[in-house]
Amino acid sequence: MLPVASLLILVPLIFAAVTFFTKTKEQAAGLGFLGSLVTLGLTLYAYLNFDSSTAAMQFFESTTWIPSLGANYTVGIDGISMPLILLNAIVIPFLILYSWKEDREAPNRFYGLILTMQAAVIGVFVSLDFLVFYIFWELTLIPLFFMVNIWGGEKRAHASYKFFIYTHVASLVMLLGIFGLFYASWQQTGVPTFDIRQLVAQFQFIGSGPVRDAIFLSIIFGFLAKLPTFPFHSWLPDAYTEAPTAGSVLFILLKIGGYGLFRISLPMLPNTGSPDLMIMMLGILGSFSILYGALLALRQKDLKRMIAYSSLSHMGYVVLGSAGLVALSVSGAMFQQFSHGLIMSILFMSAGAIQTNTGTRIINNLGGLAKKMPKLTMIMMLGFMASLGLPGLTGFIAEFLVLTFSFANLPGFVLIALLAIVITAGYHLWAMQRAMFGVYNEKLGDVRDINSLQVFSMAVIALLVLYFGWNPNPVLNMMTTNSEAIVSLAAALGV
Amino acid sequence: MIPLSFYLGLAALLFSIGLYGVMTHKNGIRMIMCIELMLNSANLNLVAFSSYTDTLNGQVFAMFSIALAAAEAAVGFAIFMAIYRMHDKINLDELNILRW
Amino acid sequence: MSLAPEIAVVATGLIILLIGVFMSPRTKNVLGYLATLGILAALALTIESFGTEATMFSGTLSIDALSQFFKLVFLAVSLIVSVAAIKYNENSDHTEEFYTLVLFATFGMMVVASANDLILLFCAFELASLATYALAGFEKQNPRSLEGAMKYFIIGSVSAALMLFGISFVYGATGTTSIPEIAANSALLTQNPIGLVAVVLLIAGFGFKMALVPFHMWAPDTYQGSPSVVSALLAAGSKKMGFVAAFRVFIVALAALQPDWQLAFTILAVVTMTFGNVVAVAQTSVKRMLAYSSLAQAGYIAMAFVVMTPMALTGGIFYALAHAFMKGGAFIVAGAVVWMVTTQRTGNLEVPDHLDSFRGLGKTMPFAALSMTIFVFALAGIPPTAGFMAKFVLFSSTIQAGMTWLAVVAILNSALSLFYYARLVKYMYFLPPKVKRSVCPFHLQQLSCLQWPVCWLWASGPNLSCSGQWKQQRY
Amino acid sequence: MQINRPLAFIVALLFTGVVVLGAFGTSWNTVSELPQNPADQSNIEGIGMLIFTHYVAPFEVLSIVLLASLIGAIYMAKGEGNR
Repeated sequence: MLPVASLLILVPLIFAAVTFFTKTKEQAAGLGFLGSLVTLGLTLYAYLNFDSSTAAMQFFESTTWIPSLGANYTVGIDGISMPLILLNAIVIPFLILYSWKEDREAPNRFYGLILTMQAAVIGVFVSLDFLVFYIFWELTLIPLFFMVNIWGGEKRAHASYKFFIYTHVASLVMLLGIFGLFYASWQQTGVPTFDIRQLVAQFQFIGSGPVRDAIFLSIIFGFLAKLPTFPFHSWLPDAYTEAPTAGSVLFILLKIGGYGLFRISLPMLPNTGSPDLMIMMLGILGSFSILYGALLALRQKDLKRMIAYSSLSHMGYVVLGSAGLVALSVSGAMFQQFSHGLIMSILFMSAGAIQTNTGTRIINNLGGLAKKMPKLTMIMMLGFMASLGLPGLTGFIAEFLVLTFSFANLPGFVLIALLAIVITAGYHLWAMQRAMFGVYNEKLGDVRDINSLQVFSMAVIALLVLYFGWNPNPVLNMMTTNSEAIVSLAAALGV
Repeated sequence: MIPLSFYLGLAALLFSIGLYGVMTHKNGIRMIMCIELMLNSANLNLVAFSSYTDTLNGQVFAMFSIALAAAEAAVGFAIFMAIYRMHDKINLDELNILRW
Repeated sequence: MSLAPEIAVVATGLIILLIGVFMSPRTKNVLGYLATLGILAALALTIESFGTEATMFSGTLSIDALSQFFKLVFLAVSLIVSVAAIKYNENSDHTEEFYTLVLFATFGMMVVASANDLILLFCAFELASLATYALAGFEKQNPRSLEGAMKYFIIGSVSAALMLFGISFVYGATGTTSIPEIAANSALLTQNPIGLVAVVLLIAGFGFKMALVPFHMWAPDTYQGSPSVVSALLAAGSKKMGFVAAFRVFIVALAALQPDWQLAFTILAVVTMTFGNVVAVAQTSVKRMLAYSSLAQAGYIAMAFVVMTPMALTGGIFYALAHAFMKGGAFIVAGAVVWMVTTQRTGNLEVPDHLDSFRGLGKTMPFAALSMTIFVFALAGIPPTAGFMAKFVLFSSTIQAGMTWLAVVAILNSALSLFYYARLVKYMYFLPPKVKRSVCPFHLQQLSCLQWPVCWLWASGPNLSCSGQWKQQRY
Repeated sequence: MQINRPLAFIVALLFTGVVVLGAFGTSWNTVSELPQNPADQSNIEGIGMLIFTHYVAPFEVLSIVLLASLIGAIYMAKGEGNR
């Protein structure tokens, strides 16, 4: 058995380090692509050897690191992390292919940062020790900060700072919560440990309710701000919009907030001082994000910004599904993360292609692009359909699961979310209609269609959206196993 | 026999005079003199304690500190000499390229 | 022989002084390598004697885990400084003076780390101070350097006088200058008002060296004005000497007065970190900004005195180590930029370390920019750097001790500090350069490589356990 | 550093007050009688013994201090190279 979990961190990191030293664009892109292909291979190896019938950790490794603090280097993969690793490993090679022909300064740094980011995100997914987890968690900030700040749009400085400081502060609050958990458990057991699973299990033994609430809230705040969810989302539209296309896609692949929700917060939730209140809070945040994101997306004139808000709206399902606390709603939330990653990658790639090829991304300045860019239109149509939740595509399955199975516990919030579905359909169709169809806007001049590499990379992701829309089982099965484990814990406590 | 407290009071007074001088004087030489005053009032303390507790450590310490004060004054005067060469005065008010 | 590292350092200094007289400015460049060799030897000797415990010279000097650890810090700092200064002193006629002073200052710091008697502690403290006064003014044609030296000298001397005055009361009350005996005879100090007076005087005395607000006025000027290599020595070495002396005096000798000084350090720590960070935001001179950030870092380390749990002490000591490398490295990169600006006349000669000189450094001096990025991210406490590990241990220990408010203040400060560090990174990478690509001076390439590993976290494991030994001894 | 005189005066006065209060308010452990006989007061020998036995380490350090201050002072005070 290969030590897959460690290799998944190491391989992109090593390739990133080498990529930083390449000279030409081709070398950088080629090496980056090679690195991401090797990562994809490793992921597929892990996937094929993965046993979806158990919620236990697989590919488990553990090495002592700082004994005096009880910190170990512990990694492992289970059904919560596997789909997200898969998502990352699949999208990144195509992201590199997509960007291959673009001209930009310092391509070596560009591709190096993409791979660093991949390593950091996978590091968050596989680490089972809070210290390691937090280190990778913070490491994800740095490539994105540079990505936005170097290759971003006009307001990139503002956007990157806002993103950096906002989420860094949120992470620090989370760190406070981790400290609290760590010391409370140390006091409890007399043995220091940073092991995530042990600490989460120790959580219920902390004496006082308010302390448990404070720890839970400060930890979940870090996740919710990273996810992001209303009202902690204000960094999102700026960062997503100002980022270069690859940066936006990397933001989309940054599923660590939702992951933390499933891995850490949900198992802790039933043991908080007042679980019902917490569920209520998550329900409010989730449903309001859905509605608020949709409403704001409706009034955007900028295509990319619209997609960014639509992303906020979609992430609301993750929170709502988690709050549902039924096995299938939680699975739906997990699946939403997976499906959202695929769909939004297509959409951001399309928006990026429109911007580079036409020079604008203001919806009103576009029009009739279908004539000039038929290939792009095809793929983008599919992305939009998936995003608005058309049956047969991945988005539908996720949203269906979330809404149907959360209804039992949170009927009111589901109704709010249902309201948003109408709006979602509205702005998607409106944008599609304005930008792609109708009379061609002659002011745009002669617009070329996307190049073959871009077609290929986007088409592959689009096909995956179709495939998983018909047959979600390959990923859904492992999610269900784990969400049942989470939910049975809650059920045992009568929440 | 003079009580110990009298020595301590004198030392405290001398030290305060030195402190006041360092805070108000603008001339480098005077500042060094004030610093010497402070160090020496501490020496007075040490010697008084040494006498009154019948231990010799304090007097040894005072010896060392006299030597240290001399070394310190030497370095200080040298720095002021370098400043004097550059500005033709040691008026510290005029030295404000850097903010205090 | 447990004193071998000290002897090696002093002997190197003396040899450099002696043979430097007979050399021409050109051949004097060799002296830098000689000093480096001597320090390396001392480092090797220290590491080799790790774990030994000894008390010598009738108990005035004691070697224990704490002193060994700090000796390592001081030697590492002076190693960095002496390597960086090879380029700084190129073809200068005063190389031997520079290196002798650096080595003597290092010797003073090392003796402070192992001093077990207040007389020895004070003498060694003065040795380190006197040598650095002259070093701060080493560019005697540069009015800034002289002004920094002058301020450093005056305030340093006043602080020495305060310290001596405080020590005299401690001696008077206990009848001894030996640190363990003071701890054993502290009854008079605890029962009488004189104990409080002594604590106040000593805090003021050490506070100047540690640059705690309100005893900090010299620090920004001196750090900005001095040659950058000397700023690195001051910020990374001399300041740590203040801390190790304070560890000895307060935690060991005056342990009985803990409630008094604990309160004082609480106020000083909070005020220092907040003031340092807030003022640093407004700075346009990078060295001055680093100086204020250095205040803030001193505030973090002072938290160790506030919390006083074994965990916090470990964190404080470890932070001191990490800070020595981060801040030393940052000053040296700033020095490289100043060197480039002044030798190639490419920027603001009045304030050569202005933020504008760092514009586009990522293109003109990529290696320097990368090193600086690592150092400032470490200073900001972003993982995976040693700065993060140190903050992690230190801040978390305050929560363990139930002082959540202090942890919150520190963490907020830490977030605030990110603002000006990120601004520096922005200048280096995101603004267009004003000059063409330049050569990276100061042996910087090798030097930064030397420091990177320490700024990365895997250095933390052994260090934590090593400083843990000390805490067990004392408790 | 230059602060105005009244403030400096107040600071110095406060300082004196605090130290004098501390010193006078403390019951020091003192010997009951200082030696009156001049022969008993001579302590040169004792100091010499202490410096070369118990306090030899600070003495050695002091030698380095003097050397360092010598180097520093000579370097700083030398005139060459100045305007």
